[in-house]
Amino acid sequence: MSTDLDAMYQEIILDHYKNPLHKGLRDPFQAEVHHVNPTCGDEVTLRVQVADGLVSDVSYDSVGCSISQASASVMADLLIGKPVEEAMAVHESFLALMQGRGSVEPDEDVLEDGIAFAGVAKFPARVKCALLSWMAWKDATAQALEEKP
Amino acid sequence: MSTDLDAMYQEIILDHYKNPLHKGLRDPFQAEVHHVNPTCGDEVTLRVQVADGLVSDVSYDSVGCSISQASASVMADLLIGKPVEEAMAVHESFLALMQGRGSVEPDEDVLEDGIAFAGVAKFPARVKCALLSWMAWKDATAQALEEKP
Amino acid sequence: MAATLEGLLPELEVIRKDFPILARTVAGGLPLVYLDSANTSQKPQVVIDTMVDHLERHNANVARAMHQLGAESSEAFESARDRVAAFIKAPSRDEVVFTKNASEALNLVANTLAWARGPLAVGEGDEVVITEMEHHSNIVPWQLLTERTGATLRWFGLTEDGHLDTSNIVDLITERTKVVSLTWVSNMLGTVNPVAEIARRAHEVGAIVVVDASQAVPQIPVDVVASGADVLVFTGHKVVGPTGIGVLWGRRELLEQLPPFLGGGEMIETVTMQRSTYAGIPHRFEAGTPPIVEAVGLGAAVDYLDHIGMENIHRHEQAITGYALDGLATVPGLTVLGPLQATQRGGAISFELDGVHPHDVAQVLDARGVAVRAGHHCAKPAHQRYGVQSSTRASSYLYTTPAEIDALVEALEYTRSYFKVG
Amino acid sequence: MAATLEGLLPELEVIRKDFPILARTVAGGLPLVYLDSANTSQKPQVVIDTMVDHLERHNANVARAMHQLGAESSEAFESARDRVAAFIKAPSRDEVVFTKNASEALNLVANTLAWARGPLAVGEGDEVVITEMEHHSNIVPWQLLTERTGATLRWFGLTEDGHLDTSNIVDLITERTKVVSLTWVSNMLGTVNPVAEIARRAHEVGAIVVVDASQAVPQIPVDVVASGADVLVFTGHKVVGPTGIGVLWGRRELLEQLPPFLGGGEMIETVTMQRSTYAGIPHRFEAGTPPIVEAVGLGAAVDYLDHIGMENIHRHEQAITGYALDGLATVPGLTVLGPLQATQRGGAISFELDGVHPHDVAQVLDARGVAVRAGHHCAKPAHQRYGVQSSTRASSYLYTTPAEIDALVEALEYTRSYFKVG
Ligand SMILES: Cc1ncc(COP(=O)(O)O)c(C=O)c1O
Ligand SMILES: Cc1ncc(COP(=O)(O)O)c(C=O)c1O
Repeated sequence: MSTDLDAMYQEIILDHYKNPLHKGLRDPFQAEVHHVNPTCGDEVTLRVQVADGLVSDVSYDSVGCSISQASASVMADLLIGKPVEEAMAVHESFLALMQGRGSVEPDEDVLEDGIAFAGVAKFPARVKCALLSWMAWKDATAQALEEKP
Repeated sequence: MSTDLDAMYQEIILDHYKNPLHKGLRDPFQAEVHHVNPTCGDEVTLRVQVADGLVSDVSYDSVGCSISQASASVMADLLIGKPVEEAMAVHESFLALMQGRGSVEPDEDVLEDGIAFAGVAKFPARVKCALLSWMAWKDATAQALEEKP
Repeated sequence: MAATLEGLLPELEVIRKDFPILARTVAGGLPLVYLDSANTSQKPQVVIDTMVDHLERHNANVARAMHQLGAESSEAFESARDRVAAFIKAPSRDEVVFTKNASEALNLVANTLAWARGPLAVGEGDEVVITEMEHHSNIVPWQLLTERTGATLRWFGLTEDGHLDTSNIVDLITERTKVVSLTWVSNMLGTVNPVAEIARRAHEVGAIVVVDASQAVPQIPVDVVASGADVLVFTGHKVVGPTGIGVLWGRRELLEQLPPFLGGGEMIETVTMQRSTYAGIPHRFEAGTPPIVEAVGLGAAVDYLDHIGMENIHRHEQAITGYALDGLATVPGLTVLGPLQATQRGGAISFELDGVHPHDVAQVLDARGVAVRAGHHCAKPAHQRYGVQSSTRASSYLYTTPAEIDALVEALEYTRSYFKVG
Repeated sequence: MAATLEGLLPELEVIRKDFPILARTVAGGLPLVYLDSANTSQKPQVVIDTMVDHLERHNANVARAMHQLGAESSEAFESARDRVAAFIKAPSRDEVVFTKNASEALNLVANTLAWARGPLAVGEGDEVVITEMEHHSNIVPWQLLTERTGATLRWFGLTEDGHLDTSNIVDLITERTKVVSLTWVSNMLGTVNPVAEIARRAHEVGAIVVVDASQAVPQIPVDVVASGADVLVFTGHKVVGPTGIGVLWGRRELLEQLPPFLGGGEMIETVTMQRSTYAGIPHRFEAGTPPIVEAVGLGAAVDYLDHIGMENIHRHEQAITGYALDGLATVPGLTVLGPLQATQRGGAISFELDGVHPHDVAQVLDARGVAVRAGHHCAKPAHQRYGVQSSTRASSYLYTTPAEIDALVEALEYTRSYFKVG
């Protein structure tokens, strides 16, 4: 019983939850989006700045459960400073992990702390929590790129 | 198998079906109504004339199955010439017979040929056929009485 | 003769064993001959068992529940959507909306168009085109829409031999046309309509094409994109699934432009007392607790049909329909309404029998164990078109045998003798 | 202590045996502790068996079918209406309309009022009054109605202790008010509202009173006339019935004045291409094939509840709720939302646990076999009112035991230690 639970609530996740990185909205930004998880009401406001083909900043403000908070923290830390294309690939990789129902082997080289979410993939109801900020990031980045080609 | 069928299609009913009484719209009339059985489309247009507290005339035009046609014929023949109050009592009695699911013993003194419909009461889908013209008569009579108190 | 009929499902007797009700006797001991499948189909054991298993072991509300039962139930519900999407070859599962029946699905379209703003809005001067052979469920919603918005309702007439009269298509479907809604297969005449051809004309003038596939999906392999439809609807209980569930498929771009239909739980993104925003498709159109166990049953139903194969079912229907048309032609005084070639029609055959009202036909047939429908089959205008007040309809499905058609024909002969006609 | 709790259903262990799912284990072998009944209730064997019997032996479409199966199916369907009418003490069976769920029933009222003409019409200058504790399904339909007709939506606020603030009732319900729609029992706060008192004021000014009894009918003996409602709705799946069916009861004079909702088969009197006329109540509001097997299941469900007795069920709920409130009070850092006396509330208890998000609470509880709901429970505005983003909700029903409440409390303690709070 506690094995699945412990697989979900990895130390890494609880650490990011208690001490989230990059939390708090920052300037400058090219796009800001607001995403909501309709079933539970978890929310994130997220800003993205893109410069010279790099994700130069990601900042956010959010309310939500440990999984959604930790996921935002891990994501921001992972993507800031990456070339947009590479960040998109990381996004894809995280998406594949979360939608894999526990059958996808995470690649630590790509996802770093993100591999801690592998245990969440077994709980369909929580997958949305883990993806909330990632989806917001993708949306905001798309907007930022439209703004500034 | 044929017992129930024969109980429904009594000779009397088939006779009235082939040779309906009082069919064809007549003048004078105080009220005319048009009733439809929504499930099958059977229709009746029915006229009522009330004079001196008597149902002085009932005439009708109708399309429909043997049961609905025979029932209109039996009804018109039974009610024409009766005091309105007595006709209403006959109506009540026929209604009770048809809604009794086969458990009501018909009173031949009141219903005359109408007792032939006792077998129909066992077929809920056909009860509406048998009642179509009776309901139209009640409606028309109520209108006629309003017209002419 | 019957035994050698070409196109019959090979393991028909085995298939029949899947349907518990077919073992019933009626009318005091006679075997049931169920020829009312266009009204509702019977259910195979696997559909019933799947529903029971869900209720006994996995029942919980969906989407909202985080616990194990909730996860199981959501998984079962959403995977039913996947299966239905695959069954009708929908490009995306999100384009599959669960409704309570086909009627609600048609009303969903008509209602949301009534409130739509922008290019989809239907108003004065606009026209909606239907046909004279529609089921009431594809007439009344459009009457309500056009009455309420001041638009005009127009329709294709019918030819003497039961086809759509498309000779005036260019006058009927014009720049003013906003919606063309038509049945793929008529539930009364059996006619199979040239949906793709009509859709082509409709799309030329920028109209939306709504296809009522209630009688098509049970019988024909359906590819929603190939059909030409923008929206296509059908109903669970006619495809060996339960009542209480229907399906609306719609092209994503169209569905995404439609305003909400019913408001409530599950269809929202966020709610404040002042205003709400709405979820994406398909959930935007699924207010409240959806038909969960019904979706699960429908998933099992389409799996069952897929397992037998829709091509095979279609061939079986054609064989039985041809056999029935031949059999009915031998009954004196019997006139079939609609096309007389099996290849031009679906498996519902409506007919008149001289001198006997359809109610009385159905009653006598019922006393012989043969279940058919009598009345206007929710297609009053089509009956009126042919000057017929009501008709008797025999309709087959994948479990129907030639012997059952023989029983029908025999019972019709008996009916004639019972009512002493001819 | 638990064993001697006053008001518990006497044969609780026997009753639990009626519900097959309660024998399930979850989370790798733990007994299921199902405390999510306000979301959806579990189903007794008799409901499942009745549905199976219908599908295996009596399945046919209703109203339209003349044959024996059709008669059996219609009889089963319409007698479910009789039983539901008796269960809520409706003056007439014709006042009971089957919908697909409570949400549709509420939308039916709001939609038909949008199209109503004459005294019922809702338009500019008119007001609709709801409350801040409504389920989204009793908010969004009225937002859509008022937005679309130019009317104004107003609402009762809530007091600090979770009650309706009726202090401004005279300012809120005025001559401009056309509709007052409110929940009888809140699905989030548990609050039982003074429906009759509010109805009195509403009727003084000629407004219609719509009561969302989705959480009341499962728990309280209901007499629709005594309630003061003009329309009262509930949903099948919360009263041990299946999904796919809801109930709208309405006063005959009101229902008869409402225009049609959805158009289609069964709701018509006659149809021509030019225009249609509509059937009387209840059929006018039941377009298309109704939820037949679902109605049959609902009939069995209300029979089951009647057999146990709604008074007894209510007493049981009150006893369990009181016991749960006491138990939850022992958990450090736990705050219950809504009234703290069992007598003032229903059996749904939402709460916060300091330092642990509701999702995480529910997740840990689930790992202990305890099924609760976490989120906004489709009552975002009520959460917002109390500055709470989301909450955890435990909800009991007639099969809930004190031992299950003990398991909840214990699992909450475990949650605190798991997340190292306090
Ligand atoms: C108070 C209340 N109203 C309405 C509803 C909606 O019921 P349904 O989802 O069955 O339409 C619910 C349940 O979800 C409820 O608790
Ligand atoms: C062609 C057609 N359209 C629509 C319907 C309506 O389906 P439902 O009654 O399930 O809504 C039917 C069946 O009754 C039908 O045959």
